[in-house]
Amino acid sequence: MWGTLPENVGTFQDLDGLMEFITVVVGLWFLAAMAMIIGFSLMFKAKPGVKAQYIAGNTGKQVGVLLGIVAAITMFDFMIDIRNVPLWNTIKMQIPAEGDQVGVLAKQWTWVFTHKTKAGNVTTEMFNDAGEYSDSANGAPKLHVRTGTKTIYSLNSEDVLHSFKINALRVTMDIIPGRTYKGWFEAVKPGTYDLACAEICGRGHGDMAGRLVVHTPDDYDKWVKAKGVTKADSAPKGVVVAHNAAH
Amino acid sequence: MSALTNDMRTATGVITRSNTGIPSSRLAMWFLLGGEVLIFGGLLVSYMMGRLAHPEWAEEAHHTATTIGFINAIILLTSDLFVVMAHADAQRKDGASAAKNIMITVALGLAFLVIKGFEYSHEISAGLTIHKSVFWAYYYLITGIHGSHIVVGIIALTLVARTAKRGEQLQRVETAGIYWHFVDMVWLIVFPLLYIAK
Amino acid sequence: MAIDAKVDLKKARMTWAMLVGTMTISYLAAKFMGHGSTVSTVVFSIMVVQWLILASQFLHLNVEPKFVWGLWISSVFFVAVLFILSYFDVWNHQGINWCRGAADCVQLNEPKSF
Amino acid sequence: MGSSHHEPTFTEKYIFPLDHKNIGLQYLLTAMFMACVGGFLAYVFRMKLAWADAPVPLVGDVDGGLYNSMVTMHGTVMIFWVAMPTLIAAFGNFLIPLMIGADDMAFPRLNRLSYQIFLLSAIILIASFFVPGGSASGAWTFYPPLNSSKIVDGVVEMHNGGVYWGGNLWILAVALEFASFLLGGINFMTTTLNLRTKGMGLFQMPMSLWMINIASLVFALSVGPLVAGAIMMLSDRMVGTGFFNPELGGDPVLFQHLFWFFGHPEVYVVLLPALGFFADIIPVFARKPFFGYRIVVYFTLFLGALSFIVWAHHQFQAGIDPRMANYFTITTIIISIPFGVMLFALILSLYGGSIRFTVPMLWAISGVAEFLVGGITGIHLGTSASDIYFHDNYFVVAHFHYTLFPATFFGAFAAITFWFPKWFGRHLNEGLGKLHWMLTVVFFNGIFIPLFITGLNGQHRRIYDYKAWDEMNTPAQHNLNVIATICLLGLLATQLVFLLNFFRSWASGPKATANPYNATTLEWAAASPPPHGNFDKVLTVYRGPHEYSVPGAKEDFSPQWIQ
Repeated sequence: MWGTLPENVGTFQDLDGLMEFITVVVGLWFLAAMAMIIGFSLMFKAKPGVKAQYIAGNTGKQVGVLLGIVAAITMFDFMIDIRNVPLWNTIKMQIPAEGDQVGVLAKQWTWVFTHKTKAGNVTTEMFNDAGEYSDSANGAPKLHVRTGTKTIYSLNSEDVLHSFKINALRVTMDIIPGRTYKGWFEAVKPGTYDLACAEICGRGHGDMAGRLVVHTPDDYDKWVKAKGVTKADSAPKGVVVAHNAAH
Repeated sequence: MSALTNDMRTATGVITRSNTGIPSSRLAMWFLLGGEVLIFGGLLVSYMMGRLAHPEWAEEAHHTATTIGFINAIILLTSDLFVVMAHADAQRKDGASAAKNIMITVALGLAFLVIKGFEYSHEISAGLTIHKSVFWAYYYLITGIHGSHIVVGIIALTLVARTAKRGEQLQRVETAGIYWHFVDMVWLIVFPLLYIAK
Repeated sequence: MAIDAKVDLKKARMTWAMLVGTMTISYLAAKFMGHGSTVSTVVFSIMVVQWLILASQFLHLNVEPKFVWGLWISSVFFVAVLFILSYFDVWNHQGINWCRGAADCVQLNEPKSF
Repeated sequence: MGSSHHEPTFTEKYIFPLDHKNIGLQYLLTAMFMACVGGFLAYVFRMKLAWADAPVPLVGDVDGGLYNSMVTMHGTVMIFWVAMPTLIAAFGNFLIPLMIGADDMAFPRLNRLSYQIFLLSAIILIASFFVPGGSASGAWTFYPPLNSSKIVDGVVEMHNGGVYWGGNLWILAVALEFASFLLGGINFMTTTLNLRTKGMGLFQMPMSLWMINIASLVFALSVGPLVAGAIMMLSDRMVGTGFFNPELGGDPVLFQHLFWFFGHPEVYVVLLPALGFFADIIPVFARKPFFGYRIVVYFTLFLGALSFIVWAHHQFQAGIDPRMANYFTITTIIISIPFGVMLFALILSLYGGSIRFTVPMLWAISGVAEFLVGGITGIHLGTSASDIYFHDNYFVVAHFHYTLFPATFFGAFAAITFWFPKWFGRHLNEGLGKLHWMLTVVFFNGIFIPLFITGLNGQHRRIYDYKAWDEMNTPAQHNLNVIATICLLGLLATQLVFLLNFFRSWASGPKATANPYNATTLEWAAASPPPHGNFDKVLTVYRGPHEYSVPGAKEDFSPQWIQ
């Protein structure tokens, strides 16, 4: 796919395969149709003395050509869907029984991530204790996960629609206020990846940046020990995130 | 000036040429009511989905006055009868008596609105306002929009009665009558939904 | 294909009587037999009958060209499509991967295994 | 029957016209003005996207709220106030009576009233820019609770005090626009069904009439639930009821379903007339009949019915039940069948023709080709699993511009350049027409192919400045956005070429005869421009609409109205 999809660091690798398969199928049909358009336009340019042929597409054979092309396209589309349904079911329907629990709370223009760890709940968010608001890259709240175990996230919103989107993991799920949505992913490659709100949620929709930090398992335990000990689970505000001038 | 005019003379007055066998005014009314079915349909479907998902709304619904709803239903059905009589008069080219029947229909429509007004004031004074719960929001919205269609019907029928009294444009009597029957059909479903399914 | 179907007043009065009669039946049924689901289904089926009577007699759809029935049936069908296809998501208290208030799902609770 | 038979005075002719041709002209000119408004809005947010830190010339600083309102109003204006009036109302009004041999619409006064309601809705929409709090800025889909109980900056609660008029006027304007197109659509369908001249059965009608009428019927039958949703939304905003407010027991997903139940048929309502114009223009310049007239008509009726069961593919990731997504993916694939039939019928209509590349033909062929790109990228989004990545990112934006832009602008330009001689009695300048076509095609692709690539890279929608994301803040994304913005400036400039050509030719273009293209449909039997009352004699239709190069006929075209 022109090599432009960002690297997929999660376990949903088949999604990339599906998208490339669609592009190949659809690209073939596009080239065929364009070849017909350009070909017919050039082949049948008006030449003096040559009359047009009276083809009104009302005979069985002519209509057969048209319906044949469309039947072939539809057959390819159903092949795409046959690959699509199992993927969709595993991602959206089969939520694994055990895995790291993460609570994602979206509110008008920030994220609050609550990690359920051995040392209790660790919350990371963008507002610091003074309630000031920051939007710069390093101020973005971070969601900490580890490789090798599935992460089960539950999505809540305080006010309006938001959407939990991590491009690197191919994860997108809208968050509806009043409902708690559950989803899962499993990260494979350690690193820091972008996390964004994909549903318009007002003036600060462009400031709702977040980061997904993928640790190796022991690195994750170090993080939990460092954060877990100092911030007991009862404290509502966990890691103090450095902040910049208010927006 | 085109030789072929769109007009064609029929029993109740001048109507446009009609390939489908339905005069254009009535055909347009059928299309308009098709759209109206969807408007009321969208509203009532949202309400029904709400009722099925919220058993607690049934308690709220206990406070709706079934008897008043029933009386209003009878009023509307009777007004339908007079509209049909007006249409019969129009077909006999008797504009005056058609106008009389229409004015009876208008009177019954106004009676419906007056009763509805009392019902509203009684409910609001009993604290069942639109803010009380989403059920009451739907109740006021559904009966309000139905009521506004009754008002539009009353205005239309009054205008039709004025021209019918002079014996002109008699085909309007039937078209306005069809609109009035539709508004009554809407009440036929609103009544059970709000007043009986408790 | 009647441009102007002749209105038969006797039949109109009979239709009126039937409509008022059925309406009274549903009212009395609701009044005295409570508002359970059986009464509701009875009343709604009466309503459908009332619709058909009113449409065929007062709107004289019985003599109108068939495509007007088609228009109305398709508009009611589209309303039913809206109901059926959006009923599963709207207002419900929970679904496969979501739940609603605190009662149904504790924040960060153990997810139900599937 | 209303159409006064004396020669109409100036006001009757131009200010309050009853004649369907002048009402169509009013719709066309209003839509052209609104297209300029929509284009200006696109200019503002594209400049902000390309150079996020610099203030936008002519506008100054653009923050999140202003950016969102520009994006919201661009979507609203372009769909409801440019696409629908041009394709359905302007050409519906002009073509329907002429193509069926009638002297005017069935209800001229209702026709005039629906334009006046439309004009009022346009004025209210423009006014909503200048009310305190600015215009609506919660996306043209107007999802609650952002648009129903929370103001965009989440500070001022809506219903207790800070009434936010931008959104209210938006709902009012859209509701009036719906009323205008409901009345207009009813007028079109009644006229087409009842006023056809002798000999014109439903299958002797040109394809444009089929498409405009199916679009009007689909619109009339799909707009209802959204009108109910808009009334519920208005009462949520102004009275504080809880239909969509989760805090008061409401459910936001309900509005999404009511909106998209209307939303998806709406995009076919916008598209079908354009395909109808292409289907009527290609035979004229290929001098051969349209390929598979009956098959395309049946499949379009099938499409109209299908468009009502497809809507939730807009909501795959929006929290609907995942099992429903599997169902809607299948219906989305089924609905691509009628499109395959219509597009390949248009392509096969070129086969065996003797094609002259006049400006309308260029617009028609390139319109079909560009729409093809939009159609094929729909499969990426219609397949639920692949939509996970593409949901709400620029791939979606590029997809729907490749479907809406060819339908709205290629369709409208094809129709304007084709029927201009008939409508105004003068010819457009061929050279300017070809220049305008070439530049528009180049710049249109120049905007949206880069957006496809930024979408593949993962750029999310409706975000005014990507500083906060490392993956989006790369030079590659920045350059692609700059290219798209520069091409947009080029596209806007090219439209001046069209406006110049349009108004200059209207004033002083070379005179046109009654049938300059030797076409066969009924409108070419009237004079150019057709007088009040259109035809001077009763027309009888003897054959189908596209009878070109009939074997054994003297001329290579046999008009419908000649024995």
